[in-house]
Amino acid sequence: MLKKVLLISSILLSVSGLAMAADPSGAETLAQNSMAPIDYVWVLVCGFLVFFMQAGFAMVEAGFCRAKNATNLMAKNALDFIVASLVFMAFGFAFMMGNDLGGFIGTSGWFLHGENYDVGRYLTFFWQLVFAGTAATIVSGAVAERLKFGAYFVYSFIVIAFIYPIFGHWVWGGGWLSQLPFGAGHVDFAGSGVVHTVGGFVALAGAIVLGPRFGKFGKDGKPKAIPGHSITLAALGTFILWFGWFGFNPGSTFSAHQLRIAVVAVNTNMAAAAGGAMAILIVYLKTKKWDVGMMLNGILAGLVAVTAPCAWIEAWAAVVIGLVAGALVVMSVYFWEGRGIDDPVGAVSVHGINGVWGLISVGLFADGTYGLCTTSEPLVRGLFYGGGFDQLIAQVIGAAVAVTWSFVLGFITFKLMDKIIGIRVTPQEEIKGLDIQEHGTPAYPNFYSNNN
Amino acid sequence: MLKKVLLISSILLSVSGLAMAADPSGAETLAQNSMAPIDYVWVLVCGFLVFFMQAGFAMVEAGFCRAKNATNLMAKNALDFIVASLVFMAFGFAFMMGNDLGGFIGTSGWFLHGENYDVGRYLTFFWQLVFAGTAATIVSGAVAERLKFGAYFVYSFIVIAFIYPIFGHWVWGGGWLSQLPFGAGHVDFAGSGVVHTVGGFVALAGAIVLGPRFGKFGKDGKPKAIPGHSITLAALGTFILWFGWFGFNPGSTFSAHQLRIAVVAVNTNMAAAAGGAMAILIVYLKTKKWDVGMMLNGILAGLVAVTAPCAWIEAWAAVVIGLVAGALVVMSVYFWEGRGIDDPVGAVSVHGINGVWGLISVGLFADGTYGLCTTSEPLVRGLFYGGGFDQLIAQVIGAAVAVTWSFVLGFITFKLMDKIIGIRVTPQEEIKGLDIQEHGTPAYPNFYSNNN
Amino acid sequence: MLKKVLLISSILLSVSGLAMAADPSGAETLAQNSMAPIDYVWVLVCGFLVFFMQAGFAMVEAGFCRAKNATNLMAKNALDFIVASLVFMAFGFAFMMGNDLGGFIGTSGWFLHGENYDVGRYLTFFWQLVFAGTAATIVSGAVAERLKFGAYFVYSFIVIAFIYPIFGHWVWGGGWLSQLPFGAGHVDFAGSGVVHTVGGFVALAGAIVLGPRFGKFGKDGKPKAIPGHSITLAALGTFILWFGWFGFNPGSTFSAHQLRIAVVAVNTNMAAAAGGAMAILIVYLKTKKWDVGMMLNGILAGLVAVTAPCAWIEAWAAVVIGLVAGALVVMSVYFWEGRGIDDPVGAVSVHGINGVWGLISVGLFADGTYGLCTTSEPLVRGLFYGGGFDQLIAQVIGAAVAVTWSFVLGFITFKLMDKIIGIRVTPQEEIKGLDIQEHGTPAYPNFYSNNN
Amino acid sequence: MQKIEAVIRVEKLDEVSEALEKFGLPGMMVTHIEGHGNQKGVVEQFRGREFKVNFIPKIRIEIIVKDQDVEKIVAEIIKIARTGEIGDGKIFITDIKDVIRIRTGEKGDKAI
Amino acid sequence: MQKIEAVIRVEKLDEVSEALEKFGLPGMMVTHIEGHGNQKGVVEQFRGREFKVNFIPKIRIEIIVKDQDVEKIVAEIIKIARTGEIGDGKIFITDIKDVIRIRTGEKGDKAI
Amino acid sequence: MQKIEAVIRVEKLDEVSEALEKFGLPGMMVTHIEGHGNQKGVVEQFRGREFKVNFIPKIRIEIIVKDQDVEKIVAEIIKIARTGEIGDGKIFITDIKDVIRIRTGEKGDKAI
Ligand SMILES: Nc1ncnc2c1ncn2[C@@H]1O[C@H](COP(=O)(O)OP(=O)(O)O)[C@@H](O)[C@H]1O
Ligand SMILES: Nc1ncnc2c1ncn2[C@@H]1O[C@H](COP(=O)(O)OP(=O)(O)O)[C@@H](O)[C@H]1O
Ligand SMILES: Nc1ncnc2c1ncn2[C@@H]1O[C@H](COP(=O)(O)OP(=O)(O)O)[C@@H](O)[C@H]1O
Repeated sequence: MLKKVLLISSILLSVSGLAMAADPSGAETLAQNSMAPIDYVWVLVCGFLVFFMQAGFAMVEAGFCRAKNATNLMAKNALDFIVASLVFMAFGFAFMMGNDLGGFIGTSGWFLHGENYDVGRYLTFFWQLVFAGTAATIVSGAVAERLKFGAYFVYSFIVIAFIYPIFGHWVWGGGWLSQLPFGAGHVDFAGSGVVHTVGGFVALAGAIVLGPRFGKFGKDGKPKAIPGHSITLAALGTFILWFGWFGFNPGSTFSAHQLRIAVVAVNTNMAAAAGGAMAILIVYLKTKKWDVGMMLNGILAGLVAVTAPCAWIEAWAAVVIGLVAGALVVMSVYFWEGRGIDDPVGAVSVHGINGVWGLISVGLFADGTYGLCTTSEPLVRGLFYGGGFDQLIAQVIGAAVAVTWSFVLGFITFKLMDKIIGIRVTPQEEIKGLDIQEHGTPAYPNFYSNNN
Repeated sequence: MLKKVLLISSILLSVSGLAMAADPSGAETLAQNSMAPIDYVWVLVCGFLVFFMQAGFAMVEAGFCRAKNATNLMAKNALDFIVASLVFMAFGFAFMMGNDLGGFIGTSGWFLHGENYDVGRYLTFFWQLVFAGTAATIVSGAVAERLKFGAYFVYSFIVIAFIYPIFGHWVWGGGWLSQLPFGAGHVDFAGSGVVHTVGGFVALAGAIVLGPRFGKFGKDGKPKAIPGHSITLAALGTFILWFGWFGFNPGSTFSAHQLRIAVVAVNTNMAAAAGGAMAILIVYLKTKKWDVGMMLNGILAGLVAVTAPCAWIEAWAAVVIGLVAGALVVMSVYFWEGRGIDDPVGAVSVHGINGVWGLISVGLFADGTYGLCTTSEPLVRGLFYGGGFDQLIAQVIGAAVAVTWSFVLGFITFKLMDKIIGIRVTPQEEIKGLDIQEHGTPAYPNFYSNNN
Repeated sequence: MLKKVLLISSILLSVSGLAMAADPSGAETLAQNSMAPIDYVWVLVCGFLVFFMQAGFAMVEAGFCRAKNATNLMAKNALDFIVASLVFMAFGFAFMMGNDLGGFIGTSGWFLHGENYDVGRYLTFFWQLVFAGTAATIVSGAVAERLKFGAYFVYSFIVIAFIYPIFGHWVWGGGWLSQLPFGAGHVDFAGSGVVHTVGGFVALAGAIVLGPRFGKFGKDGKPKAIPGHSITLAALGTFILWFGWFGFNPGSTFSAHQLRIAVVAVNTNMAAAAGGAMAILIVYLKTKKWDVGMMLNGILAGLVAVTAPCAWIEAWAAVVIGLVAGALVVMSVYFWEGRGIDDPVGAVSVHGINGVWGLISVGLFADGTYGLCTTSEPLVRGLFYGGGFDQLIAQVIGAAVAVTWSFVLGFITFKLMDKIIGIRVTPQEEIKGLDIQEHGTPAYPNFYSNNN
Repeated sequence: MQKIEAVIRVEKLDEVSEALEKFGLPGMMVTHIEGHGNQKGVVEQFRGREFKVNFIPKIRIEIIVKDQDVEKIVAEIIKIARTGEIGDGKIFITDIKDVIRIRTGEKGDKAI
Repeated sequence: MQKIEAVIRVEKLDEVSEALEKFGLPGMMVTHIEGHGNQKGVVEQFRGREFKVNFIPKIRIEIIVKDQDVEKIVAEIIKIARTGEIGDGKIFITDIKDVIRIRTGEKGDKAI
Repeated sequence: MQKIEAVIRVEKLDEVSEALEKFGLPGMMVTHIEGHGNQKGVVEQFRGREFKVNFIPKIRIEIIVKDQDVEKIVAEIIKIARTGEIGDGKIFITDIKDVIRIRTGEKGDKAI
């Protein structure tokens, strides 16, 4: 079943004119397709929004962590995009979107050189890069407040060079998962799996290998709260992410000629709202307080979950998917904490768990009105719309592979790093905060903080 | 006079192809109108910017209020968009943009279902939703630091389900105000009235019913300053709002084929600048200090005022409208304070008063070069451009209706809520701050604050 | 050599239809060019992003300065865009883009009036305005924490009315630099020179005339660190700037029909990443700490440097240009400090020095695949691609002129102001902070700060 | 000379300082402390997890007065700071050996 | 009655206050101070420029106790706050003339 | 042993601490307080509304020294902290009963 590959190729072709020799100026591409400008504008503007999610992640993570580690979180969030840019240009992009080798890996396009000096190819690179950067940055939240900065360099490199692009190739680069003989193959519209599940389960591996922060669990093993230093920043970050997600999901049509973008935008929004609503209500029932931190997590959970199905469902389904996501994120946060795993910002619950839920939800709610970035066959249809179990099976397989691949490789990466360079700062440094120890720069030197 | 309705319908038609059966994939819409993609991109991107204004409101309100209520303000600003999304999808959108019933209310499109599963319809919904969310969020500033969180849920519901969409129907949904037999009917390009006047006067009702914050007025009744906790956040929020307004106003053509968008963008910017300049200068003359808070209010006032006229005026008129707005906001802030009404962030002065000014300014400055989202007749022409008093009358009527409708319904809403569930936290809770009492989460636990 | 002028004019013509009489509604422009909407959307959306850079500058400057001056920095950053809007509309735009007089200055378009009431003209104005605002705001960082607010008004006026637009005319308005008889004339794609070098060297003049902040240099003349009050804000600001730069550079094609925008976007990103990487590594080698402040400066340095060449180079060249920029910014920061010049946020090093580097890099790396916002001749070709020294000479001349013009005029401006109105606050006011003295409003009244 | 050191509720500071002003209070130092006493802490929560905060923000005011003024100032503070609820705070009295005014070098009672 | 004023490391606060809790500690005032002693400061840096910070954040706890309780409380604090490294802090003891509970007006030992 | 408690201007802290350093100053505690004395407050404003702030940020330094060192340290502080303008601050001297170094358990003068 090569259909997905062919489809994607034909989209890329029509947009970028890759059939021709490299076209660095864009003149030939425009000559062949006079409607290309609107697609370029759409993809670029959406890509800019996705880039801006880096700021959102930085603010959410800093807000949910303590003031003494805020500089460190800024460093990490800037650095992972820097590493992503350089490494993805060098290898990652080639592994992900290069010429397919046996359904497993891409093999061309190193350093964006030669044939790749082409407007369409650069456009594709830009789009894939901002996604890769997102996957890398997800991890930083789960390993916050205790990972050595040097280890962050190495880990970012490995995620961007191998873990992310190879799995990405399987789903988006024409690899084997996209060609599963069930339904339309494993499908993931904007990356609940490719970006979020992968990021979330590498994050889980990191959190497990690192162990919990000093003081996160009492002597009795009971989890304690370690409040973050700024709800305002966390909320700002969530708004920025919500905003950026309007690039992430609708832009994933990679073409403005898919007017379905309007449906994608609405669905993205509805799931975010539903996720936030559900999360705050559940915690309210439990503690009689309106828990803002959890509401923010719920919003993000809804966004993550709807990322895979957003193009194939109706608005009410987005609401349902979001509500489930909101419930899942709350349960998941308690679940991991209950097992001694410390994820300071809830990255595993938001991205990992709800990434999986998003993939599966495609197999349930896809309503058969839309295809693989095209209005023509094969359309994606799930269980509730008469699609039978086929698509669901493809989704479950894809999800299982995403979880396994990212967790196992993530675990090996962190374990090896720990053996070789040591990944955790000393308890003394952790107590003082990474800002002074690793960076020499407290984030807020003019203010008195209790350094908790 | 059905002209406005017809015009708007024809625009929507050309964009969305509503004449056909529902088109969820967009294939037919594109086939009918090959230029639709650029309009979709324009409307969506502008809609994203309008969404981002939620972050701006959150930052401005938090910055202008005290640290002990910052979590609460984040909660409210996220929550109102959550409620807006869910409720507007369920009822609001149908009341506003559904099939007209007697010029008073829309009656179709519940839950975005059935015929509404259509790319053009979803696009319209998305656009109207981000506007509805703005109207709801305006109120939160005026009732800040003392409203119970539960009451916020209820109030948001009522504004989004009834107050906003019904008035919106009268102006934008083909209702009776748009068909007034004066000038081009009551016109409001991007919502000085529909969004800001309505939001601002519901806010006034809320502030009156709630009463002032503890400590806002001395025993002698003299107003006291209660400084906000972060000028930086307030300024950031203002920049975000200014940025988002470039979606709000230019996007309101609902079509990129209206090249007038360039004029709209310039006018939007000029009024903002003029409003800020006037406000800071006036306060400087009074106190010999360069008052940043008031300058930020002035910028927003200019933006609110130009929202109605922005498509029908020249740049110099935008400057004049902005200058007046900057003066109005300063006077209005002193006016309400002098009457014992406590509006912590100036929402009534910025949105309510300047919304009215914006509506009226159309009747003065509209220069007859542009029509109702179209370059053809009827063009909008005000008093200063030989349009006589006709348009002005239509504007004054619309403004009066907006003020009355929103204030009266807002007042009843808050009064009823107060009777039934009680809307104000206890003085003890107010002193401690809503963050700990309602949410259990101080916004900045690592920092020492004086809890004023 | 009129080619550049003609080319730019023909672009503007095709976009805006200036050949016709003024077209305020856009109807004729659209009739003449049915593809204009996509260009308008592209230019406007990119312009909005450039506007948003104002928020980025505000956050970076505030973050890198002390809490006691944060209100003042917010005031300045809002004010300079206000002044820019009003003054550029009145004079600046006419001087820059009006009918050319002897290659030296533009002479038409005052107050955006008459013939200028035209959609294409307004579009051009909007675009040029957001650039002018950027140039003005660069200076505020270098003169932070000690310049009187009144002086800021005057200086902003002079930069926007004369210094910026006249130089801008020479390069972008058809003036003499664009017609140099070397290579394609002096070229500056998106303003490394016009915006950043000019802003940066006016900043240098300001910093020199003002003298260093109290406490910046010890009695022995050794520079001391004065840490800024929020690394979080500085990082947020950098992310916002990076985001906004995707409007700044790609939007400078002024047309979406130049598919080269994809290449521009990628190059912009790669230089930012490379700049940040180089800066953090260099400082790490020196101090064994991962210096986040310098990394942020490095990112901005990369962005500034790539701004001139971004349309004419390949991605690997952008990486090289960024790496050099990252090294230059570090050396430059130490250099100026070593000479007793106090630039609190590094504006001179980021914008001034790297603006020059960006201009020169065109003469080295331009690869002859793209022309002056067009895919046709003359293509821009530098030394490393067989272009010989011609283009390099044009670039060096332009850079030298930019430095001289802006530094000399900046110096005269600040000196004169100092003589006439006095530009520096008293030492007592400086110690207490400008917030209370000039604005009456501490930025963070709820928090304890050490007022350092 | 003695030092009156009073721990009071945060919201009472303005009232207390206004009242003392009327006495021609010589001067005052205010610090924000975290107190722990009979008053129990608050339960806060973060991302769904509740926790107990044992320290409660309090205001400490310190006033150095002449021996003869101690009693009336203490009485005034008590009058205003008392609510009758647990957590009203305490007053501690200490002897001060000497006071010097930096500006003038005056010593003892004159420096107060 | 005496005041025990102990300067301790920031990270020792929780442990010390838990331990004292078990003694039925009457109350406590906590302030965040910046200390300067034998312990040398840290080198920080900002935008590539290093600088020395001479003051180190410390916690000061103040407890007013009856004369007979001083010794055991001091011993307990030392037990827990000691790490043996420079910077462990010091304890200062002062006489307190009187204590008054604002809520009840009780005085002396009863007010503690 | 005595405690020297000096309230000084915020901007004088660095100079004072440098000067005392030269005396071989044993140690020091610095707190940021809000003071109220002869010096009048500032007028601030927020969104066009002016208001008076009565408390002025001040620095308090506390130094425990041997009896024989009190005088010269007080003199030094005065020398440096004096500007002659209202608001220079005051110095309060108190007796200290005992000092214990946590790290070693040393007591009295040796612990200073
Ligand atoms: N023995 C003590 N030593 C030091 N501080 C004390 C002591 N007792 C009380 N305090 C301070 O006084 C505050 C109020 O005391 P608390 O016991 O809560 O009130 P009440 O005296 O009304 O029962 C405490 O938060 C604490 O800061
Ligand atoms: N003589 C003193 N006066 C005031 N405070 C002191 C004095 N000596 C020490 N301190 C305080 O105690 C803290 C710890 O003292 P330090 O000399 O660093 O430790 P150690 O006693 O273990 O050598 C200092 O940071 C300072 O706040
Ligand atoms: N009697 C006092 N008790 C407590 N603190 C005092 C007293 N007198 C002065 N202070 C402190 O000293 C600071 C400076 O005193 P002030 O009266 O303003 O200066 P001056 O002594 O030069 O007239 C005040 O802000 C206050 O914190």
